[in-house]
Amino acid sequence: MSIHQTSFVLSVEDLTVSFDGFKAVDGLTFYVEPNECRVMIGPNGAGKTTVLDLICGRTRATSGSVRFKDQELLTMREDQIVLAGVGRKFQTPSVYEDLSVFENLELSYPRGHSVFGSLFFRRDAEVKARIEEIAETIFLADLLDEKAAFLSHGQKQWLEIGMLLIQDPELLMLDEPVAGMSVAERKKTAELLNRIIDHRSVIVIEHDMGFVEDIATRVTVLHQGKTLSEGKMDKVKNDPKVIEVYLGH
Amino acid sequence: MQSDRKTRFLTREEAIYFGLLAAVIFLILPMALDSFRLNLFGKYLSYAFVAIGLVLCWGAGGILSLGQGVFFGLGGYAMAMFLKLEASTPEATAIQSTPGIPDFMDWNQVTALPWWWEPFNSLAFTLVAVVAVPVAFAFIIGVAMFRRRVGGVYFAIITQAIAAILTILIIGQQGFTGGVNGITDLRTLKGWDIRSDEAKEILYFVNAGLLFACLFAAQYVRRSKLGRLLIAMRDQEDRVRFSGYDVASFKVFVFCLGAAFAGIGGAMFTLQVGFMSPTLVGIVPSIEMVIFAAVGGRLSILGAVYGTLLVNWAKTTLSESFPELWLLGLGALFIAVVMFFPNGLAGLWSEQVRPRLRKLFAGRGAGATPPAAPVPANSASAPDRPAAKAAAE
Amino acid sequence: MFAGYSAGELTAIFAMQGFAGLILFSVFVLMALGLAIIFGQMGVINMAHGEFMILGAYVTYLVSNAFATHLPDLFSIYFFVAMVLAFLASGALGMLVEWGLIRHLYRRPLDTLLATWGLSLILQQIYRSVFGAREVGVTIPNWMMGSLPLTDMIEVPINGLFVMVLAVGISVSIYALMFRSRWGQQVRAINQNRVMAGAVGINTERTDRLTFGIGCGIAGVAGSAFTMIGSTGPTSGQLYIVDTFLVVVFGGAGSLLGTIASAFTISQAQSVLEFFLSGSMAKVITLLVVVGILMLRPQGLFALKLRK
Amino acid sequence: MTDFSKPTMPGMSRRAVLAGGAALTASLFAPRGLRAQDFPTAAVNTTGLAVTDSTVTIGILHSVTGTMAISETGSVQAEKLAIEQINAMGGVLGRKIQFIQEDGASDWPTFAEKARKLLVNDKVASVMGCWTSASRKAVLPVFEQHNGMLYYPTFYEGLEQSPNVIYTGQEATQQIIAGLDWVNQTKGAKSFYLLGSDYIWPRTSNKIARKHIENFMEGCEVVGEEYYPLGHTQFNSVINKIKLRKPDVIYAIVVGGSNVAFYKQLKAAGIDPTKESPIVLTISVTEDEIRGIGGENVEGSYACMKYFQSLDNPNNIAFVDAFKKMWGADMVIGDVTQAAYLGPWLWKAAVEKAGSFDIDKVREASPGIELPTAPEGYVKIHENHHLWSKTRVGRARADGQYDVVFETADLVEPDPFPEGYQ
Repeated sequence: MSIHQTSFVLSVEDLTVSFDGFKAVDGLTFYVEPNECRVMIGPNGAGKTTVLDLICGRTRATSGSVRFKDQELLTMREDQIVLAGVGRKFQTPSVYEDLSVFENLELSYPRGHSVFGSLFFRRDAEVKARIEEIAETIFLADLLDEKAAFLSHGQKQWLEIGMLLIQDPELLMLDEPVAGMSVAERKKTAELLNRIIDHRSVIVIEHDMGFVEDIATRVTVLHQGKTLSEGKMDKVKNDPKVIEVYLGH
Repeated sequence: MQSDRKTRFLTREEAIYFGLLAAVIFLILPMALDSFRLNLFGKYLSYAFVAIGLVLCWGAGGILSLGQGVFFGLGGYAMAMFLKLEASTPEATAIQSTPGIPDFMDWNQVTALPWWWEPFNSLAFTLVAVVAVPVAFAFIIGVAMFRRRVGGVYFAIITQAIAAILTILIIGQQGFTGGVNGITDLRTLKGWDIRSDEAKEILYFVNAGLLFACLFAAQYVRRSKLGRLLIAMRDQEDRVRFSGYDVASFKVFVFCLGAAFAGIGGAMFTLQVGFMSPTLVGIVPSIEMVIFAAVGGRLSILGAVYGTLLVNWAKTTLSESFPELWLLGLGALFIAVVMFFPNGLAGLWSEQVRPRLRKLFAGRGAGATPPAAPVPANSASAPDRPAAKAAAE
Repeated sequence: MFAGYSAGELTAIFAMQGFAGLILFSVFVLMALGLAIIFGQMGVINMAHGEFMILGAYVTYLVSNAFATHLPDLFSIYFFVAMVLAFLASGALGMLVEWGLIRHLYRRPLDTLLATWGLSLILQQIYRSVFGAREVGVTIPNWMMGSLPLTDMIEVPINGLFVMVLAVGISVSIYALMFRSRWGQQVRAINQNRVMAGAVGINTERTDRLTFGIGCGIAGVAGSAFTMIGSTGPTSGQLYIVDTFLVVVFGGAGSLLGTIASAFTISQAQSVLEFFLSGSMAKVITLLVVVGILMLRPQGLFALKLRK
Repeated sequence: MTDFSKPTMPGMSRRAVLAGGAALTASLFAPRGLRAQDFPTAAVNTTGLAVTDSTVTIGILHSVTGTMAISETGSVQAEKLAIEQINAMGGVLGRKIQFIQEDGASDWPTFAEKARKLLVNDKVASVMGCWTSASRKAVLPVFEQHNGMLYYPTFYEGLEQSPNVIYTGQEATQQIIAGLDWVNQTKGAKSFYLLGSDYIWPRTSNKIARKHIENFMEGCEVVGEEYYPLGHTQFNSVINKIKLRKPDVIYAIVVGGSNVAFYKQLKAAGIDPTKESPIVLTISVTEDEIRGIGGENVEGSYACMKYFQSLDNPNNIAFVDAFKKMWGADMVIGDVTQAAYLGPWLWKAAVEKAGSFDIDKVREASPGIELPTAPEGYVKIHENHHLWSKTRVGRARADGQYDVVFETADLVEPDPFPEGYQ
């Protein structure tokens, strides 16, 4: 690779994590450019989710480096990583079921994140306007006062995406955003994702190849914690190694 | 539900509930009870401080502490130390070998007041310490545990062990703490005899006033974004973390707040009962305080007050007439609440009673009736019948 | 403190002190094993553990009385019968409790904690009503109460030996059950993935009940054994509860080996401290150190690092 | 309830005085005692206590539940027996004693609360109650504030003397000193290992014991002093320490469940009290405790008490018979149980001496009250509200009873604030 380091949003170098001797991620290196949509694919157990966990601080790496805009993420706490501009969506929709859609979005609004900041946080016009704007984007404008528990599975996924959007992260990481959705919802979600990945970098884990082709700038194929292949979708699709371990069956 | 989505401090319904509780505590109980019973209820209400703290920590935040007695005790001991020093004037303790120090020190051959007792000669310092000492202690425990993400059952057991340690320490260091007897025979507060009936009545109202101050503080916290964060954390801790919140510091805060409430409760207990002893610190009272909150409804701060009153009143009544039944009753209450009424009295109210009342008055009221929340996270409780009956006695 | 003693005396004392530590270790293992199984494998906090132990102790008391009246010739061996019956009684009660109470609360560990505390209050009151508020004196066969003189100075208490042998025996049986029996396999499977275990045909309900029963049964045996060294009264179970929980938590949930290692660590620390300090301070320091370490290493000594 | 509003009849006060005088001269145990009509209620009860023309109400305040229920049950039983016997003899000033029993639930605030209830709501004429020092300390301010009278049965650490308490048990010096002298003089014991549960009574008692050993017993020394938390069950380490120090006497003040563990482990470790090497001397094991420990484990150890069930005197034989008849043949009676039995009798004697139920008059009448019928023998109330009584040493038998091996020739004077022992 010959691109200047500074132009990357995210540089993952030689990232390794081992669980009692088992290396789930093994010397992984990759770089994400601004506005790139990077899709990670690979068979189950390839370490895709673990990579996201390592980047966002959920799992501690054994060795290596993850740099986000010249900040080393591996030594930071999760919340610090988030505030630095890295957003993460989980595989299963995780929203606050006891709170309303509005409140769910509000909690993600990037202000009043300290203890006392949140204690004296005021729900002013600016906050409301922003929340309503986001709700519009994620098709939930009519459901703002509904408890999140009463949303459909797809709506919960959208809500979680909305909670990320309101943070306005520079790097967005999505773990199987269309899993478990109906065909109609899937289409709507693809549309949504296409819209929101516009001016930011995104890492997506996805199995649905049609969906991947829709959105991917570049694709990384993981196998047993290592990069098996990387590049444009067309190139990866025709890589014989990839066909053997993943696409072939 | 308001379409303008204003964060109101109290909804109209909640204002009614607060008003009802205020009526019970400030009017009905004092009018219906003689001085002795009123003092008893004052004692119960001092436990209610702890229960409110538990609602915030456990019900809202999902942090179950089995060591709240520690903070109750620290607040109570701070107050007791001040009162004891006031009662231990050189004149009053002239028969001791070292006059001017508390009697239990003299019995244990302590010949000078330990340095850490000295500041408790000052009422101002004591009042600060009543809150600050439990909070500082909670802060240390909280930071150590929550930073390391100790939670759930582990947190419960460790706090329980801390209660055990503190009890053994207090009992073992009797020269400085009064040991198993506690700090007893407290008489006056700045010359004002706290043992007289009038004093006890005044203390009851002071206690009730402070309780409402704490209730309002708790209500403010619940209404604030922090309150919603607590609920969010309880259900989806990781999501909160990945929304950019330092989860540990929020838990530390609410744990410290609970400790502060407990400390105030402890101090009021000391003032009203006239002594403090390690039996209020240990494992058993700590767990009993959890059951107060559970009976009232672990999600409702007002419910916690009713729960505390109800359980204690039942304890006093049952143990007066059927001492053998009391433990069985308390045990069964634990099990019943956990198994059948996890949301306690407040849950019964908002899930059973209120919807029926609404139905009863539907048609007359304006507008559609919103569905009752399955979890009364934001609802308060109304007076339960047994407590009202207690008041009527 | 050792000035003026001969080398022989000191050796003898240290040997006996080492032995005292081992006895304490065995006591802790017996207390904690049942709880470790229930907590580690099922995630249930059983606050009534001490009361299950005391049930075993009361069974022992009843059996000793029965032998004394009806089979005085066999009195010297009644203890073995008592232990088996204690296991069965506590185990049966455990299964009943699992059926009536615990199985409704599997998803709410903190609530099981409260419910079992309630259960412990009820059991205490039942013991009080049935056996009286006072402690009962359990007569131990004479051969179990003396000591074995190893040398002139070193004496080994027989009841201590008995507790040790029992602790080893039960640990080995549990190990065998967990890793060699079908039940153990099922328990481990359920522990790892309840839904999957159910899907592949494991009767999770029955296995849970059995697990809880076995855990309580072991508590019963421990209680039976403790009649040799402690008291048997309605509230005696409370004396053990904090120690027991700390041993289990300190060892790391889910690891039986961790429980044993933690019992060893805590018992040795306490035993040594008790020898050099006063008893109360020894206890406080031991507990403080355990809590301190737990704050630094909340997962306990021997928890595995797992992929989330 | 008592009708307190009954108008006072003219001439009442003179009659009352006469009646009081009559009571003074009456023998304490006059059969079918005094007649109520000789003591009009308005005269014998000027402070609104729960006294009617035919009854007087007193309180019983002990723990029926909780950890202390183990110890306090015997006291409740003894007090009820005494009340029944007094009623059978015609009551107090011709009035039957009724009692209100409250449960302290082993919880000191509850004790204070119940004491207040008994005094303020029930207006009881006296209270038989408390066991632990902590419970007494908790109720003491209540009794002093509301001017009640408490009969406290337990041997305790002393350092207290309240006008509102009659201490029917021994204070520490009464229990300790004679026993130490005895073991020194008859057994030649020179070195002592002091051991106790960690709270005020064992600590204060051991302090007195240490002062006595070091200052008043020639050539004697304390070779160790240890305390264990209440409820501690592992004593092997301290037993090893004892073996290392080789004291002549293990002076043990271990209580509750710890007691059971201690004696069982002591015996198992090869220290058999019957061998008297070392001698085990205790002030915390009565016949009650032995039931839990098991006679075979305690056999041979010595206890210092004022009362043993095996005391051979007519009073005691009658008392033991009556107690077993009322509560069952398998009952045992310990030192505190007997002291609790004294409570109602001492109160009755004081009331009849005063000719009034008024607390102040009862208090005034109390010093000097003698009870020749006490199971422990003759006792007398001292000016300081404690009892003159004898100190006895018993040697435990396998059947759970004590053989009395020593008793002081005279009554020992109670001295709650002993000079030279502070």
